[in-house]
Amino acid sequence: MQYTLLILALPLLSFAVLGLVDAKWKPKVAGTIGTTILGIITILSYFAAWQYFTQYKVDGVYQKVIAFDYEWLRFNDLLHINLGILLDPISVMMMIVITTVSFMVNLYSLGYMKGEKGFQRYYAFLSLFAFSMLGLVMATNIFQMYIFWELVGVSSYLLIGFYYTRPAAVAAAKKAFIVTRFADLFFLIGILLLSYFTKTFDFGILTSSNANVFAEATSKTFMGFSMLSWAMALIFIGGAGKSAMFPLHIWLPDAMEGPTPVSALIHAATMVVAGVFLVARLFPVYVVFTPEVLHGIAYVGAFTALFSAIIACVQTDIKRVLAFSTISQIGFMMVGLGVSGYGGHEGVGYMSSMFHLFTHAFFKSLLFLGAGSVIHAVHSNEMKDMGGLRKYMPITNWTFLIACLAIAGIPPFSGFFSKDEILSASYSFSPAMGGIMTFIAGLTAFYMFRLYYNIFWGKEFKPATQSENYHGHGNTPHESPFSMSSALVFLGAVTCVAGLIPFGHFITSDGVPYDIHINLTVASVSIIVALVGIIIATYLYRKENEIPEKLAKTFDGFYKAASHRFYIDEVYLFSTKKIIFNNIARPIAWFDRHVIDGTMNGIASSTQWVAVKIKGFQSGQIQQYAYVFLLGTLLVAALVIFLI
Amino acid sequence: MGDILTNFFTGTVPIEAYLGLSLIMFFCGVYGFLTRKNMLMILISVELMLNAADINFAVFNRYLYPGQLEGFYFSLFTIAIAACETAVAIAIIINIYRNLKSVEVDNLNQMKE
Amino acid sequence: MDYSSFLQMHEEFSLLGVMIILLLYDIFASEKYLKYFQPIAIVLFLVHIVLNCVPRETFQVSGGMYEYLPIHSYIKTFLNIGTLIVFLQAHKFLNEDANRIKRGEFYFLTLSTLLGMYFMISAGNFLVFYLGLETASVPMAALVAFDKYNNKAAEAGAKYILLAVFASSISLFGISLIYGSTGTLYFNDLPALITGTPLQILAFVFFAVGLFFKISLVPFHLWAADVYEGAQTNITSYLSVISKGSAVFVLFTLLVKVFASLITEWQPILWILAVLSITIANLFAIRQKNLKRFLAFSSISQAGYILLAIISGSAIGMSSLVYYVLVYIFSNLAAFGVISVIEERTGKINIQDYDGLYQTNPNLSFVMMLSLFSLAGIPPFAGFFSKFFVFSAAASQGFYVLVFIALLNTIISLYYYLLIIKAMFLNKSDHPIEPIKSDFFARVSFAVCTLAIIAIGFISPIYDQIHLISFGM
Amino acid sequence: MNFLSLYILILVLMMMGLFLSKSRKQIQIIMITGASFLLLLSGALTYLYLTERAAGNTAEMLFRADSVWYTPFNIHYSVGVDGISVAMLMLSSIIVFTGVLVSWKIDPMPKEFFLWFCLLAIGVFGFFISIDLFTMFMYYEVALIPMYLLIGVWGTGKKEYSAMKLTLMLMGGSALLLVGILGIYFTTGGSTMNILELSKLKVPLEMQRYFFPLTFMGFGVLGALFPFHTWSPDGHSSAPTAVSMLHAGVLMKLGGYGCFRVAMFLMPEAAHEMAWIFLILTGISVVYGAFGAIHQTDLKYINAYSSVSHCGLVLFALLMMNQTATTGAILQMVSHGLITALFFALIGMIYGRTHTRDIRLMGGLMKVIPFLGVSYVIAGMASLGLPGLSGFVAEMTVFVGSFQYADTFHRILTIGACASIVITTVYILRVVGKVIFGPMQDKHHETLTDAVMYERIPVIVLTAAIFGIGMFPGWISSMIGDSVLPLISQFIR
Repeated sequence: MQYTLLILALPLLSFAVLGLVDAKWKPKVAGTIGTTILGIITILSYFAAWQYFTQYKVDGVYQKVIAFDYEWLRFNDLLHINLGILLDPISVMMMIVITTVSFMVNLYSLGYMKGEKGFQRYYAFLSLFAFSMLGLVMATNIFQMYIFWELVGVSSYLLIGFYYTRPAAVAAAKKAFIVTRFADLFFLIGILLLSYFTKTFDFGILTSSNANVFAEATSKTFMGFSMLSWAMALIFIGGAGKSAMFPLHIWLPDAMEGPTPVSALIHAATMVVAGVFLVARLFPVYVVFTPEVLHGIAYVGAFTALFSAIIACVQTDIKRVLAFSTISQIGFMMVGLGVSGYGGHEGVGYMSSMFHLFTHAFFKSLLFLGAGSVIHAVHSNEMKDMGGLRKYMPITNWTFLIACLAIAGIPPFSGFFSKDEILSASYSFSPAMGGIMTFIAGLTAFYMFRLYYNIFWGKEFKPATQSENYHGHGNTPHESPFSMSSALVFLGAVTCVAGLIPFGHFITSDGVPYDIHINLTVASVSIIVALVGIIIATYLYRKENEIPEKLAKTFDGFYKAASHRFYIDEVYLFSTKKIIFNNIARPIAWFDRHVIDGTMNGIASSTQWVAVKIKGFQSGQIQQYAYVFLLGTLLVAALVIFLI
Repeated sequence: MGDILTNFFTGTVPIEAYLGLSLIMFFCGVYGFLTRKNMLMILISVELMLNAADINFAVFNRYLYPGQLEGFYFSLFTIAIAACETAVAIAIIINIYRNLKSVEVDNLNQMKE
Repeated sequence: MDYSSFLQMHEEFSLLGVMIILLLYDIFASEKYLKYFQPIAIVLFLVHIVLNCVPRETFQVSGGMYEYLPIHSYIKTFLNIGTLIVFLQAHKFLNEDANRIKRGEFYFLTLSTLLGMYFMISAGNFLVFYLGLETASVPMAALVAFDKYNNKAAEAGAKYILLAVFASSISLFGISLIYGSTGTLYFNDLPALITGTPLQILAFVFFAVGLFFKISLVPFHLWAADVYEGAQTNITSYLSVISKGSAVFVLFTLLVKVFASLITEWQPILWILAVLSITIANLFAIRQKNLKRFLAFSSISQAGYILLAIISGSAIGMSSLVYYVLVYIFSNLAAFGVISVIEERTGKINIQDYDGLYQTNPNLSFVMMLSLFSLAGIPPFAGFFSKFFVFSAAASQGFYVLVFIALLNTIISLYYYLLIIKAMFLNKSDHPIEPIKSDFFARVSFAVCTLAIIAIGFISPIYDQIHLISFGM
Repeated sequence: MNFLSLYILILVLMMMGLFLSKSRKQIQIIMITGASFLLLLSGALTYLYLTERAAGNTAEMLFRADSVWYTPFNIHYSVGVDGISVAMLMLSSIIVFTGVLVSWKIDPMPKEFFLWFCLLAIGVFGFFISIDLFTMFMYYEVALIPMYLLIGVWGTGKKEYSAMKLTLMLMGGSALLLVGILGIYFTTGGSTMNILELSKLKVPLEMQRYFFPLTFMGFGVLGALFPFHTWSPDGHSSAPTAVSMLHAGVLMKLGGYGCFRVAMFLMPEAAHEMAWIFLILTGISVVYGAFGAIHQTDLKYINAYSSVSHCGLVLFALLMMNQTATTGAILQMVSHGLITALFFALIGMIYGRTHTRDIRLMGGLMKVIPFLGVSYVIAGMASLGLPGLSGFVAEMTVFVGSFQYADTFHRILTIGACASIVITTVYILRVVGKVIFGPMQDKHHETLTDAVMYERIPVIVLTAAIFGIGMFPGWISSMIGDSVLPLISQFIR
């Protein structure tokens, strides 16, 4: 399946071409090239997926296929970075997700970004992102993954900072990059640690569940945990950074400063789930050798999911609501992985997590694109500038509603199926976990519908209050152009049907197909909870009324804390600005200038000082000269006679 | 005490006496060089030092190495050289006198540090 | 006694011949021919150099009073070359109206000091050595006070003669004690008789300070700066280069030939003096405003570096010393040449007068820069090689700490050399020295020096030859 | 005549040509021709080297030439290259070439500038082709002195102070170094100055204990070893662009190269014994330099501190003393050389337009000078170790190599060094965010013009090299790695 190399090469080519020609080509040409290439690789990846799932099943198990392999950099006899293409169920699944969503976003952006300065650059970056993300999921070894991991980080940086003249965008881009890079540091150390003990980067060896490979790593312990646990925990921190797990989630809400399609692509559907993908990729290691880390992942995921769901309930910026919702949903995926066992029914968590990743990618990008469409129409991100838009933008309204229903977990939309599996896996892990997750699912339904009503229902739209964020030309909102709405419609369609895919036939923890059985108890509970959430939201927000404000007043402290995102950003700001910048960097700069440099200057000036002090020797008096002369003679004589 | 007196008048003078003399002369010269303010006096002090060395040569030759003449010759040459030095020195001192109207050594401190 | 052996003293006789011819020419030539005096003097001297530059077999004259070694040819030739350069640079100075009448004296005095140095170098007996020493220093005093209407020159002359006599009398006293304790003054006989009794050590120290004075090592250096400042620049350069060069060579030969058995005594002495000289001279040099004083202190510290070669007491030390002297001659004379040219024309001698010199006089600045870099020991200039060899000589005997201290001092020395370079190249001045056209002779000297500074280091045969011969020392 | 000597010959010819040249045009022609020849020569050398190796020549050094220079001290003019030197020569010629273009319109006194520039280049090239201790040291010092005038005359800011400080501190380094070199020479019996032969002899261990630190620190000063790095921020910020490039790009590498080739190679036992001290110092360098850079506001200062950090990483990796780390160190030298040269070139060009280097006074330059802006972002990304650019390859090799020790000491240091990449990210993004992105700070900047042709070429060349190594690191990594092996075996024996 060497042709899969094209899937990687084409976007890179597109990036190189578009990046180099930059403004020399017309925006339309650049956009067309970018979109076309994405279209081609989408088709290619569908074809590859079809070929893979039909041809590479041996003895009922999906094989890992190395479609391409090239030794890129050799460190020593054992360790070398290869660049290659690994095809296995999850990478093929990711490939489909990435290419599809990318293609949709490219298409959508043709309309959304029309007239923006730097349109060509935007498409170049989108291609770069597609390249890096595909490289990430197809990585044959953990170091290749790290390479593309960094590359997606930088594409994210470039895209968030696309409006580079806006300080907020630049700051957000910087924050995103630094936070994820901070996490990547742990990832890197984890890789180093892992590779030191296992002498390999290769996923094929790492995920073979071969105890010999990890013998050394498991036998050595540090602070009560085996080295392997440390390595895997560190690697997870890397994943947590990218996937915005608490407490490394702070960059994601800010990342919404980027163009909305970018948020849809990178910060909802693809890049942010890289952490989930990473854990899934190394799942055999986690589940067999370091279950304690895996449980930790589950707890982190659950907490993050709860935490961000609460915050999402009170945010007023629609993209931030979606961002926190994303964090929360990724928490779900992490929980799915964390509670999973290995193989068969035990491994349902793994399967459901992947399934949720899959469905979430579509409905969340749909939500973002819908939100983008709204923003495009009203030129504002704030809920207070919206309301009653259903009349003006019917397509957006309907697709948004579908997505909301999907994320709330209402059958038959896709979200229901995947979320339900996660819930049942959680229940089988521990009832408490299941309960919490069900509660969060209810919260999800509530805040999504709060969002939905605030945008499309509620108070009537008044164009006067718009803020001139992007363009400054705004009349009555109107439905988006065809390129945008077609993407919405397509994604909406996918959202409707994706849940019906027999996912377990393709992706399971051990590669053996498995039939999904919907646990009716869990399903009915979750549906009821979701409906309750929706009903409360309907009650509160469908029409403009006083209740939400009253509620906010009643829980004043909590409300404030939640709307300030529980002050996590402030904590970070404090620790970076106050502690690191003021108490480390500034003292070091001072130390360097005054102590070290001062020492060097001090040596020089003390030399000068001595030079001034001894000038009296040269008095100009012959007799004093003779005196010194004589003294010198006698001293020298005394020295050699008596001392030596 | 008696012996010394007797020797002093009748016997040979011991070498120590000559060496003592030359040492005293030498350090008188040094002392003079370091303390006198008149340049001519300084010059004379230097002559004392040179002559102290001359005495040494002569005495060593006479007392320790009587078969040789090296020391004596050395003294002779030294005397000649001392004369040359004095001549040049006095010429320069005269020059200084011409310029400064003084031969006080303290005035020679235009250049220092 | 075979008087024909005296005739083997080619160098001395040839120099004496040059002196006498010049003297007679100066006295008897008519005004018409006198204007050719300087060219003739230079040509004659050049002939003298060429005739005497080839080393011969070792020989002794007068029962060992005078002893010739092949290396002497080299050191004498190097001193000759230095003197020639001084003559070339002094051309303008001697053609001034006030000095024209005295130029015969200048040559005669200079050459007699050179003759004294010859005898010092080739001496085989303390008597000859002492005579040479005095012949080298007494006319020097006259030279220092050459300009008789100049207060400073007179003061410098007085300082020089008085202190020189003071030093030489101490030295003489030392020689007398050596004679007293050994009974001989022949260098060849002395090593067997010097056994290291306290008296001999004392005698040695007394004797050696006379040479230390000439080399101007700290603390016997105090005269140097004043005398250098007071004397006319060309004479200063002669004093600082030729006189010093001969003295270090002689110190070395005496130490290894005569006082070899006192090596445990003189090595620590030299160690201390080297450290003192380099460090203190450097510290003084930092604050000097007057370039001549500045170079005085710089040359004191250079003398300290030369001690590193002497302290090794080995053949490597000897060859690196001679090589160092050779390089030092060119480097220092180039610097003094520039200073003298500028002083002759403008009377400016302070470092800040040199601000912006490069803008007006690029060539002079260039020569000055080369010489300063060479003095600082910066490659690819000759000074780097000579310094390296000197350090090697010391290191070969295990004096790593000394080498280290000396090297640390090169930082200070680089600092003050850079101060001048900074003045010339970096600083801006409202009244820079106007463009100067130097005379032909000076330019020849600059060309020679520049060429030598650049090329000597790369032409390894020069060092190899010196090394070959110094093994026969 | 060995063709390695062509490096020196070309430069000497260039200097002669400059002496004779009359107009700026002639100077430019001489310089660009000569620099192109150097570049071609390096390309040819790399090709010949690789073919020679591929043909199975396993000699430690290729293209050897050896002629006696000073017999008494066994000083030879001895040249030869292995993969490490080839990489460094390639780097040097790229930077010399770009440096010439960057100073295309240097003012005043272009002739003198380029004369000194050539002398500096002679020092650099000579150092890398030499395998004789003496000539190495000589070239090392040759490279130091032109700096004074180059910074002093053509620099900016407090140039005189910086130039003096830089020169004196580096001279101090070479003072330490010379003692070390003499020590090595004489304690091995004073029979050879050739490092290959010296490596077969043995410096007695008790002497190594003195001379190793001296030699290492001597070279370390030039390699910006903490706490001897303070010349770097001042020096680099005051120097004219091309000189900053050459200095940070190549000259600082002389330090690392020397530490490895001389100090560690010839005195492996002491290196083993004392590595921990210097590991701590270099570890401090890495983190400290990065933190130092965070607080700066002058573009060149930021880059200078960043150089301290990155060059610290070079020494750090060398001291890890295994093949991977050492290969990484050499790669890091090459990579940092290219990146920092690009940085300085860009800073120079930006400064030439905005007349300020204070990041607080600039902003949104991407809008008016997109070419420079994009290039700056690329340089920044390379510096913070983005995959696909050379910095990543080098840093990862270093980290993987450094991690091959099981003990806590090495591991903690390595993790600390890894942490520097985060700090690097912070200061790089801070600058990029403030200067290149963001709103316009100064109205006057709105009329700036983007880079012209002679400015674009060096940027493109450097960027291409950075990308080249970053994307296809295999050949250079294996070229270096193979050459490192015989040197490393010295430590293992």
